[in-house]
Amino acid sequence: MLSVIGVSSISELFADIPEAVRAKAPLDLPEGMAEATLLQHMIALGAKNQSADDLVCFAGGGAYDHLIPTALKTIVSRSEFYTAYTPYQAEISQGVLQTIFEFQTLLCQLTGLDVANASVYEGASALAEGAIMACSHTGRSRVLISATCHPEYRHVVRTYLSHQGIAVEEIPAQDGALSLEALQDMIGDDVAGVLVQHPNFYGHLESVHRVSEVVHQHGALFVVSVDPISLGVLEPPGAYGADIAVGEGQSLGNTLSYGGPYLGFLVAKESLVRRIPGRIVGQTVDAQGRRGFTLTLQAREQHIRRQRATSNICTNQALNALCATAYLVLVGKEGLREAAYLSLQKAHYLERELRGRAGVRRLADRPFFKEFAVQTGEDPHELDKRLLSAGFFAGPHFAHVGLQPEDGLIVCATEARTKDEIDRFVDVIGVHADG
Amino acid sequence: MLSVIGVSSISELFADIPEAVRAKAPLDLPEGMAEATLLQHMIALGAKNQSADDLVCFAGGGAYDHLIPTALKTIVSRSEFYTAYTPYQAEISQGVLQTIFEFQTLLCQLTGLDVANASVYEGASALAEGAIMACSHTGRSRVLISATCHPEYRHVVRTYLSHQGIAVEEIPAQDGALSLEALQDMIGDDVAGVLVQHPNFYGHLESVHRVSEVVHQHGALFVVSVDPISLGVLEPPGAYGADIAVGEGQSLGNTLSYGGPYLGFLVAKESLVRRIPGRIVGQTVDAQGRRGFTLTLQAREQHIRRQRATSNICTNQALNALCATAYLVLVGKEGLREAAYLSLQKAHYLERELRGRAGVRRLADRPFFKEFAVQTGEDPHELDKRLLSAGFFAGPHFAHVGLQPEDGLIVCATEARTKDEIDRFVDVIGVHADG
Amino acid sequence: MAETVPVIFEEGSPQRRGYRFPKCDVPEIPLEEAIPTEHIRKEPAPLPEVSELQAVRHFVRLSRLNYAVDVGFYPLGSCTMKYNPKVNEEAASMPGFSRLHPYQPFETVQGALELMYHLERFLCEIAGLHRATLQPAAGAHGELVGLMLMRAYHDQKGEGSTRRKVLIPDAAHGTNPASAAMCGYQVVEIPTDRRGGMDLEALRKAVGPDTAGLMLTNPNTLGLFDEQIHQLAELVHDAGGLLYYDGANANAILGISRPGDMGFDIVHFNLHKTFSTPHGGGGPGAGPVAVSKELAQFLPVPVVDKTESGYTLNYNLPNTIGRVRSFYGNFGMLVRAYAYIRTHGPDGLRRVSEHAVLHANYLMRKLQPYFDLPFDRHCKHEFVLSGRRQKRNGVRTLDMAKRLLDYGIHSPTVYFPLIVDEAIMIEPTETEPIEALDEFVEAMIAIAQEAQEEPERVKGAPHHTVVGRLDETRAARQPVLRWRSPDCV
Amino acid sequence: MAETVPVIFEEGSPQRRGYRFPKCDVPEIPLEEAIPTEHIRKEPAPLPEVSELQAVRHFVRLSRLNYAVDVGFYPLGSCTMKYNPKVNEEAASMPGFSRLHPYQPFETVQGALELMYHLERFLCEIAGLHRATLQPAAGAHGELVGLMLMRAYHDQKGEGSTRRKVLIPDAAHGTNPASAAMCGYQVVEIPTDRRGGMDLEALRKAVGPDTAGLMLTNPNTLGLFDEQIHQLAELVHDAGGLLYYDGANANAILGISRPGDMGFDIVHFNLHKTFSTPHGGGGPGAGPVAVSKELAQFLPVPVVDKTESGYTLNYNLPNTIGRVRSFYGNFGMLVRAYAYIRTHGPDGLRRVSEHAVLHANYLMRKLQPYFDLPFDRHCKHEFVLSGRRQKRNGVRTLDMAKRLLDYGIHSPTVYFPLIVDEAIMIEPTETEPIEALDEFVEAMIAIAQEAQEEPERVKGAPHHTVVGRLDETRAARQPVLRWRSPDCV
Ligand SMILES: Cc1ncc(COP(=O)(O)O)c(C=O)c1O
Ligand SMILES: Cc1ncc(COP(=O)(O)O)c(C=O)c1O
Repeated sequence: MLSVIGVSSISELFADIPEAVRAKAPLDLPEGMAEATLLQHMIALGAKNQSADDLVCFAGGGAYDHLIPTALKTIVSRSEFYTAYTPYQAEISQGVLQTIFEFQTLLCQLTGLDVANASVYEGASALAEGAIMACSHTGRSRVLISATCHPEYRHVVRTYLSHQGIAVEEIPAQDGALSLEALQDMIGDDVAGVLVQHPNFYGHLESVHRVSEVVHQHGALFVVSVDPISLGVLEPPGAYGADIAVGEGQSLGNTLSYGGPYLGFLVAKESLVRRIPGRIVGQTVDAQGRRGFTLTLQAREQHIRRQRATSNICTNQALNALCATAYLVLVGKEGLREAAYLSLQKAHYLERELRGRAGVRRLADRPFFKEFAVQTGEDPHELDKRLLSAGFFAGPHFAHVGLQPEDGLIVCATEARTKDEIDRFVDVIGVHADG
Repeated sequence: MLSVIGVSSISELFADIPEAVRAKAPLDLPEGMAEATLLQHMIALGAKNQSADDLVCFAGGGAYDHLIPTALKTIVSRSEFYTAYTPYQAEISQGVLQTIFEFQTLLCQLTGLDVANASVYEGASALAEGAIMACSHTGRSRVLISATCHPEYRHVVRTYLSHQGIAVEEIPAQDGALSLEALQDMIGDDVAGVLVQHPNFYGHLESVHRVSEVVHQHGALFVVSVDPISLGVLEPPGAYGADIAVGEGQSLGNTLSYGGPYLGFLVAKESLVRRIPGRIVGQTVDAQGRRGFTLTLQAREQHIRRQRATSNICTNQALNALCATAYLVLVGKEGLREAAYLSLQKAHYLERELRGRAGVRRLADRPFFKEFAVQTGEDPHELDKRLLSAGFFAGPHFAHVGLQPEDGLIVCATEARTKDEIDRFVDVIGVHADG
Repeated sequence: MAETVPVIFEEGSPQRRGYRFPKCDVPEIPLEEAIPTEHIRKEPAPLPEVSELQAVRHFVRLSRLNYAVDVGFYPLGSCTMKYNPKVNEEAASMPGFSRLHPYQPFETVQGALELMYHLERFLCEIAGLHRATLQPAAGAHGELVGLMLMRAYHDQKGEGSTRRKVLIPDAAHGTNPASAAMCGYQVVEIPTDRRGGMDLEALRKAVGPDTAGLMLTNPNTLGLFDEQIHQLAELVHDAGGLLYYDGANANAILGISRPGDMGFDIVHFNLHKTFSTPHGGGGPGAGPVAVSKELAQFLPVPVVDKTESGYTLNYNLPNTIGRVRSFYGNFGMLVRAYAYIRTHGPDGLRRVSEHAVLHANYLMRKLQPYFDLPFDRHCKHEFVLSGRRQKRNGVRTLDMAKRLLDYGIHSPTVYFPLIVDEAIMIEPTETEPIEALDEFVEAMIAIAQEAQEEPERVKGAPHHTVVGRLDETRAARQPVLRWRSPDCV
Repeated sequence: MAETVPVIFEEGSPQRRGYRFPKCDVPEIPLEEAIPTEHIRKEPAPLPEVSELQAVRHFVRLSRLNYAVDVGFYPLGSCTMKYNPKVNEEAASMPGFSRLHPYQPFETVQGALELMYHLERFLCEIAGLHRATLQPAAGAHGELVGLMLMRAYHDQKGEGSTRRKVLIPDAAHGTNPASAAMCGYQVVEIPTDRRGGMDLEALRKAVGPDTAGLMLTNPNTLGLFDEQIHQLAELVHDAGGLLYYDGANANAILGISRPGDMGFDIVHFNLHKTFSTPHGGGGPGAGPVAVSKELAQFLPVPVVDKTESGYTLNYNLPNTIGRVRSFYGNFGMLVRAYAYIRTHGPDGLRRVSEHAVLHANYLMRKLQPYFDLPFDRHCKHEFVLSGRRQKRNGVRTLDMAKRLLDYGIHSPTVYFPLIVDEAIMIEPTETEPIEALDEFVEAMIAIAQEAQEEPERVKGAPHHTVVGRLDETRAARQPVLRWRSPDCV
């Protein structure tokens, strides 16, 4: 190759890099490893963790241990999905494009809304993007967010929006749910959008129908963050008038993977389509009239619109969206309902079994879906130790996510938990440390 | 569908099964399980085993813990390879057909012989098939097999051949290798073939060059069973005049899997091609002259020739052969040499470290490749217990495979063993139980 | 996008490699010190030299030239190309199963032995028999074992040298006579009667003191249940022979009829057919053999036993036929079949057969107007059409099979069984949705029509595959069975 | 064999399912008891109803319509479509990594935190900077974080409200200005000079007390190393601004030149480009951001710290910009990148860049005779041709891109950077064998020739793909963004 290029060594190709900025020494990194040595190393590192295979997971808070059909792996690990780039060349990317089109459709079916994008990074930034959409659509720059939203989501929304000069105000909670009175007090015709999580961070259902009315009375948009599994039994956002539904899609066939990669989804009413961030796939035809799929409405996007794009997002979470697509296709209509129904039953059984136990009491007595907040009366570290030694963990601790009370804890049971696991868990968490 | 068929229930379709032979009751089997429950069950069952991940494997005897490149899984798990049937329809089976053609070529390259089949069941039946070929080719019905062959292989050869009226006689061993004198005494012009394993069951090299001379002086065929990894450093059978090389292909990228599925391979001189059992793929062209591959020389096979076929084999071990193909392609020319070289070095280091240790002594002081036989002076069960509690196993014990002495044991070290593992193993096995 | 792929030996260049081994961490000795020079390889094997990317890309591209159950409908009669549930793969690949060495101490493989023990019990229950060996690697291997057991039985009775004949229907699969021959038996072919069953009269004539046994599939290779099974069994048993059941067609009878109850003494199952283990492009399979109480003593060693101190491998069967393979069977396939049976349970297994039979009858009736149907009865899990009618236009079954590939569907089994002229043997399996069945019907009808209207189009098929119809004659006459470097040719 | 596949909603039928959940093993309560009726879904979501076979077959068939690195050469400039080593997948899928809940107690995730801690160190070393956040989910996300850090820095200095402008080259990727806008900045475009570097004079004019910073890729999007980097940095720094390094092109400089040494204060890496994590058809990625010591105080929370009692997540950064996502990053991608760095080591990484650059220059020189090369200098890991010459025959770059698909090769990036007319941006990466490069060269030359001799053939391309060139205008004008049941339309 060198002779074709007309140089005598590779280093000549770097001759234009000024001496001053050239690396003086090799990088100070550990020496390379053969594959087998690397695997040994990774196994050793992995063994320093205790996974949800080693411990029984009663944690929630935005990442859930739902069952994943095995066939999903066969689907997702197809090299053609796994090692493809963004489908810029539609004619040799119909596989990825059609799966995204199916993803968009499935999300519309789930949420009862009209148009979905191909995914954003994760649930929290999805909520921020939703808020930004509300602002650009209404031309207003004040956003209300319920204090019952996941604290990390609230934090992300604040971070994103403050840089755009959008004021974010929190609607206080009352008894573990958004205070409707406060909402009514705070809302005005300068509010672009109201952001609510349903079920909320504490697991509780919110009065979404009422919120929707209030919000729309003021010409604002109602942005709701939902758990997609919950939509197996809960009313879809479209049914209570939400304008934008966003959420974390991890539950749909994605591994826990210590918090990522997951996927944010974003579904909106038709009228908002040109405000949507990120990629969207549309159906079209070729010259012979054959159906095909392609990236579309790209005038919204950064590579066309640059600083005037709806968002800066480029690479998204396509493979995670494929997991979600494969999950929804595999479990299907009846299966999604079951996943939701079973999770609800398990969580409610857990809650019933905990009633009257000394160790814990619920934070508020409200309808919930698959998780709920409790007060443990115990130091979080001490509690963790007790749980771990019995083979369990739960969470998040309120302390971990900056909430009060200090001894607050989320406990969650999905359809993956068995009665036996729940019973044993109750016997550990349900007693006082000193009892 | 029932109406198309013109019946009113599925059971009508079974009406022709006489009452007397119809099942009276449901099968007495455990009730069906949902996927997640099954997985829990399988995990629990698997946890009753301690695998070569949990224990360090120093066992050999025909199944070896060699390294497997990770990329192999990506290749082999392609649905199109995994869930295809035998490539009867060549035009939509070029993937499988070409990989078999490549497998055949790789085996020829490894062994220095001319023509290979697409695999047989495993190493022992491959040896039996080789012996049958020798008989049909020579028209003779007496076969000599070295007593240094794997005892299970000898047993299989006896079982197969006795049903065909072929006499199988064992050439006795001397000091852990075939006795050339005995061979010379036993051989005659009625001998169809001589079967030798090289390296033999005890890990030792055999005098294959001399055997080859003797065998051919009598117009018999020399059938050698080889460890394919050993061919990274050892002379190929073609170079010392073997007529047929067979062997167990597990080492080439196949998991240990408690003894199967593995693959037998069989490679022969050109002149024997029409005696070869099982499937063979050949290259040909279509009407436009494009190269393509197809099953060929089928007149040898059962579905054409029925009772006059070269063998009854139909389904073989195609996917395992694909593993072997992918393995050889991935490690390549230099890699195979390294696998052999490293195995040899590790095994010889182990042997050196064991020298003069109280616990074990070698059965014979002969050149060996990656395993060797020792006498432990200890009850096999007791020894196993000691090894296990230190996290090791070795084997087979001679007792397990019906050999003498009772305290004989095969120990093996492949390139997958580290110095640290070997040192620790030596410290356990190298001392007397009571020392 | 699917194009032919160079043979791997045409790719790569010196020094390239797809895998790097760890460096040697023990003190090295010169090779010559360990190995006498005459034994040292002079030239390395000329294996490919490609990178991991090249290796992966090579095989991925090749795979894309291949059809498979995961790609489409696979109505290959007699092969039971059902869907292979992915959970079985997950189970088999658990290190607790896939990383067991066959010579580990028994106490470290109790889970594996327990699984084998129970699988044997399950298969015996399904077969209606007493004990089983899990060792055979495929159906034909099972046949060989079964016939050896038959011979051992007669040997024990002192009749081994007189009972030299095995009776086999003319419609039988080729492995049946081939296995009989490998076991040293003479094959006597029994014709099929007009209802598609065994010709009872012919059997009566054939059976006698030289009869070792009868090999039968039921439903047979025409997909028909032989209703006279009891009479057949009686005839053979009365003559002192045994009945062997080729279980390739067991997908029709799970929980519905047990071979043992039909009178069979020896049964093999193809786990890679009935019990959904994937076919892997030609294998691996597994062909466990179940037998009656009387025959259990002859089973190959070892068998899995349950003892006080746990599960163990028992080598102590004095009357064993011996060994037919190393180790204990295609264990990985046993894990998958076990998982399959546990998933389905008794009801699920029965449903498997019911739907397999339903689907076959549906297809048969849909296609009956367009093709000759030699035996017009309810079929079981498969049925056989004849291409006779199309042959009149010069279109042979092979042509139609190839044409079907253009429709994106794998062809049925053709020219088997041999007793049906231009046979087309169709087995849809229970796992196919009706959409796939209907698509197949449409394609077959279209082809029947083409055979009439554009016979040349069918005869020149396939037209849309990566290569056209291959010259099989040339492949056999001028065999090229390995790649050779152009320098060497 | 590759044919279009029905949309999944066009398959299936009522009651079918591809997965069975375990039965409920706890006492059940009526739904209405748990959930107020107004919250209960009235109609189930009309999701597909297909079997596992149908689901698998659907996606397998779809996958066969798709190109990928594992299928062929992917010279997509700016995207670094290198091979993704399979061992990284193996590592990431170990339960010890893939089955960790983000809220597990720290003592149960020490391995994960250790990995993150070291990966941060490695990336800082490669960047020549001090600390890093691993949280951003992609390059653009990293840019946003980086710009927020920039703003926090100026805010702290009390200049936040005056420094409102971010300078960005006209050749920059679209995410750069979009990220600046999302961070509330005004974008000032700086032109490119005739050597393909930043126009120093223009920069001098643009820079000032309102400058927050400069965003740059180096090598830039023309694949050229900006030799004036020191002067550029000085100019910006002297004016009180910061330098942001868009690491999308870091594949050219590993171990060769460190952004920190070039004068950059903030750097993002695209782990899905430079560090080989697979692209998954559009993501996930990961865009860690490394910063100078001075900026570390502003990093998003949490950061991974090493303490006496082990690794921990530190939320206590008083000056943090806040949070930009939930949890801690695209951890699975971090595992893969970590494995990649450990596999390669310092020498291996340097070799990566050397060969990436070698390959690009080889292609550039091979293609130079046939296409316009706007900047004729040694390129780095990629280079940009112009289709100007072919445009004269009415053949546009888009046409040639589509025609390349007929040759079985993915097209380069086209029409980017915007400053090159009919741009063709080619990045071969270091993992491609020379055979692939040569095949690409041949195809490109053939197309250049076709453009001259049979322009219509090129303009009508692609001809051999499963669908022809798609009507993008129609897609945008009459958007169909979801499937609808025919009954509803
Ligand atoms: C009826 C019948 N018998 C026996 C066999 C042989 O089984 P195997 O291929 O597993 O050896 C087959 C396989 O196709 C068959 O269809
Ligand atoms: C130069 C450049 N900058 C930024 C980006 C954005 O990175 P990402 O897609 O990871 O968000 C890209 C991606 O293509 C790029 O090429």
